[in-house]
Amino acid sequence: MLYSVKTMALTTPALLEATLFASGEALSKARILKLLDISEKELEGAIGVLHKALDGHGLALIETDSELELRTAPDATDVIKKLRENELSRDLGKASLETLAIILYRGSATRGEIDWVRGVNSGAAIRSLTLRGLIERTEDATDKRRARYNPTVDALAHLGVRTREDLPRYAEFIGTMTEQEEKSVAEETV
Amino acid sequence: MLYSVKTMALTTPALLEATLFASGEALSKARILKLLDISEKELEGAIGVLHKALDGHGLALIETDSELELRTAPDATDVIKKLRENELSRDLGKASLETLAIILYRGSATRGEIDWVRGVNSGAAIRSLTLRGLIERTEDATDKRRARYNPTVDALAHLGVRTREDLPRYAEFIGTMTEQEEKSVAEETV
Amino acid sequence: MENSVTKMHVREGALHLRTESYEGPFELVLELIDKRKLSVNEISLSQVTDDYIEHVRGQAKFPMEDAAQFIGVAATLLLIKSKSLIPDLELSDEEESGVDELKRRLMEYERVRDMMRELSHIFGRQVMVSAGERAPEVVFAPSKDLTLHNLSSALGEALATLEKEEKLPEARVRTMVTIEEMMDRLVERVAKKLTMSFAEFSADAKERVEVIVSFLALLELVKQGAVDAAQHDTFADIRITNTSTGLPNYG
Repeated sequence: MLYSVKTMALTTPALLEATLFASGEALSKARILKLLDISEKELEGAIGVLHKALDGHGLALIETDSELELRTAPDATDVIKKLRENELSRDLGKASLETLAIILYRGSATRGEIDWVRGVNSGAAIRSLTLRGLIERTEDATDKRRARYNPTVDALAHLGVRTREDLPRYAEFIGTMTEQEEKSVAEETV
Repeated sequence: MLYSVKTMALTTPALLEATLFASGEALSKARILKLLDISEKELEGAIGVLHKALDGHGLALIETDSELELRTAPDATDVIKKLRENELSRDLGKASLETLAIILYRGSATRGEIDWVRGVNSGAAIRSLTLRGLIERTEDATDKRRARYNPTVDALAHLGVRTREDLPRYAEFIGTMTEQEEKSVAEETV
Repeated sequence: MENSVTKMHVREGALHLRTESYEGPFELVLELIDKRKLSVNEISLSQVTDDYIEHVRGQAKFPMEDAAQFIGVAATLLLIKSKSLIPDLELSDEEESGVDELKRRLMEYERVRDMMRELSHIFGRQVMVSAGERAPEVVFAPSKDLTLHNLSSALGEALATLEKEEKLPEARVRTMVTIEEMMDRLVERVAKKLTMSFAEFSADAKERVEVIVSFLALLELVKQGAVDAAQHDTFADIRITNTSTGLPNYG
């Protein structure tokens, strides 16, 4: 590329904001690194600054492990509803909500892990959440044949939270979970 | 409300920002007055505050006599240009290829049909294929509120497809789709 | 109690319509424990065993693929109860770890239930929407990977996945057989242990025998429950065979 981003007047957080706004959808962090030509550490810093800069604004930055998106702030809902009534979301069933909770609080989960905790087959719930774009399938790092499910930006957006850490009682729920997770025989389904 | 994430009420300038962001295009001041349920004087004040609040941000408020619009800041032009070029030149990838293939083999498809075959939310893929001029949106004959997607003439010409029947493994794929559909009551995902 | 479950259960799509049923066995166990204001441990589990089995048997419409899970939990609960009734009954390592695992899973599920409740309060309440769509400037921009070959292989893969998913329920049902066999073994073992311990019975023998006889009857009922579930006519098109040994592979 001929032009360097860094020589311009806007700061990196502002450029990040502009890029996300212009894209209009979730962008992967990997892609942003290339577009802005910055390091991971710089991106991390910019995300932190932008989070703060948007405080009190009508917009918010949603962050998952892999993606970023600019969305309206949760408190703007009442006004937005008048404009975008078609985005009223249908409620999720209990099975889907449980499955989503596991994936969200853990950060990600395999099919086996979800079945292990729920004690029932979670196939239908996973399919429904995937269809609604609330979770997405990725390859498991250790075993490529196994699917791992991650929450999407849209999942956080539907809950009105910017990051997983903002989920209700996050620290409390996370506390003892790692311990159980280690013990669970993940692959075996009940 | 009992359970809200953060009950901090947004200020009028923040609500204005959210509204413009969600609309995606210029909104008339008259419409905004109604949406936010404020007086002309209040709107004037909010515009002034928002202008200032966006200082140093990647977004800017554009004001004409009668309209308001949220745009990327002028200094971000280079990055936005890079983003657009990148959007149009990168490979389609698995999600978009699958989506285009479904539309191509079926002749046309609704969002629900595409999601059903793929088992995932196809919003982003449809958006990208539309931007790249490979598919276009038409009205569904039976339900006008529902969008139906067709391959563009350009896409067909580029691929050298004269009739659908000439597509590789056409009969096989159509057969499988019909068979699977009969087995399941197609889930209509909006 | 069941109604509270039904109310929440608004399914997407028209595929599932469940009435008056528990989402899963853990939920049922926890509700029975909650009702007694107890926490999850072997004592509370042995106390809810009878109620659990009664509920499971009363469940006329069992989603086939979940029946195995309900029965599986019943079997472990019975083990725990057997042990509380007959302290001499020694559990194998495998059974011990089954009991241990059930406890851990129940505790973990308890937390997931709390998480789910938290999320149900906020889901869809304050949806953060994405930037509004601008009228797109369409530029015809094909890519290098846009070829008929890539398109057909992408669709081929998607359809293969779809077909695989559709076939899954049949594979899942096969675990039923294993559980049925397990129940048989359990009845046999408890019965054997009983005859052996009869000599040791003292003055309170009569009372104890009554407890144990009703317990054995209970085991029998569970066994019948398992058979019922397997022959449920709604699922007549699902074959259950005796041949399968391994666990189903979910890919």
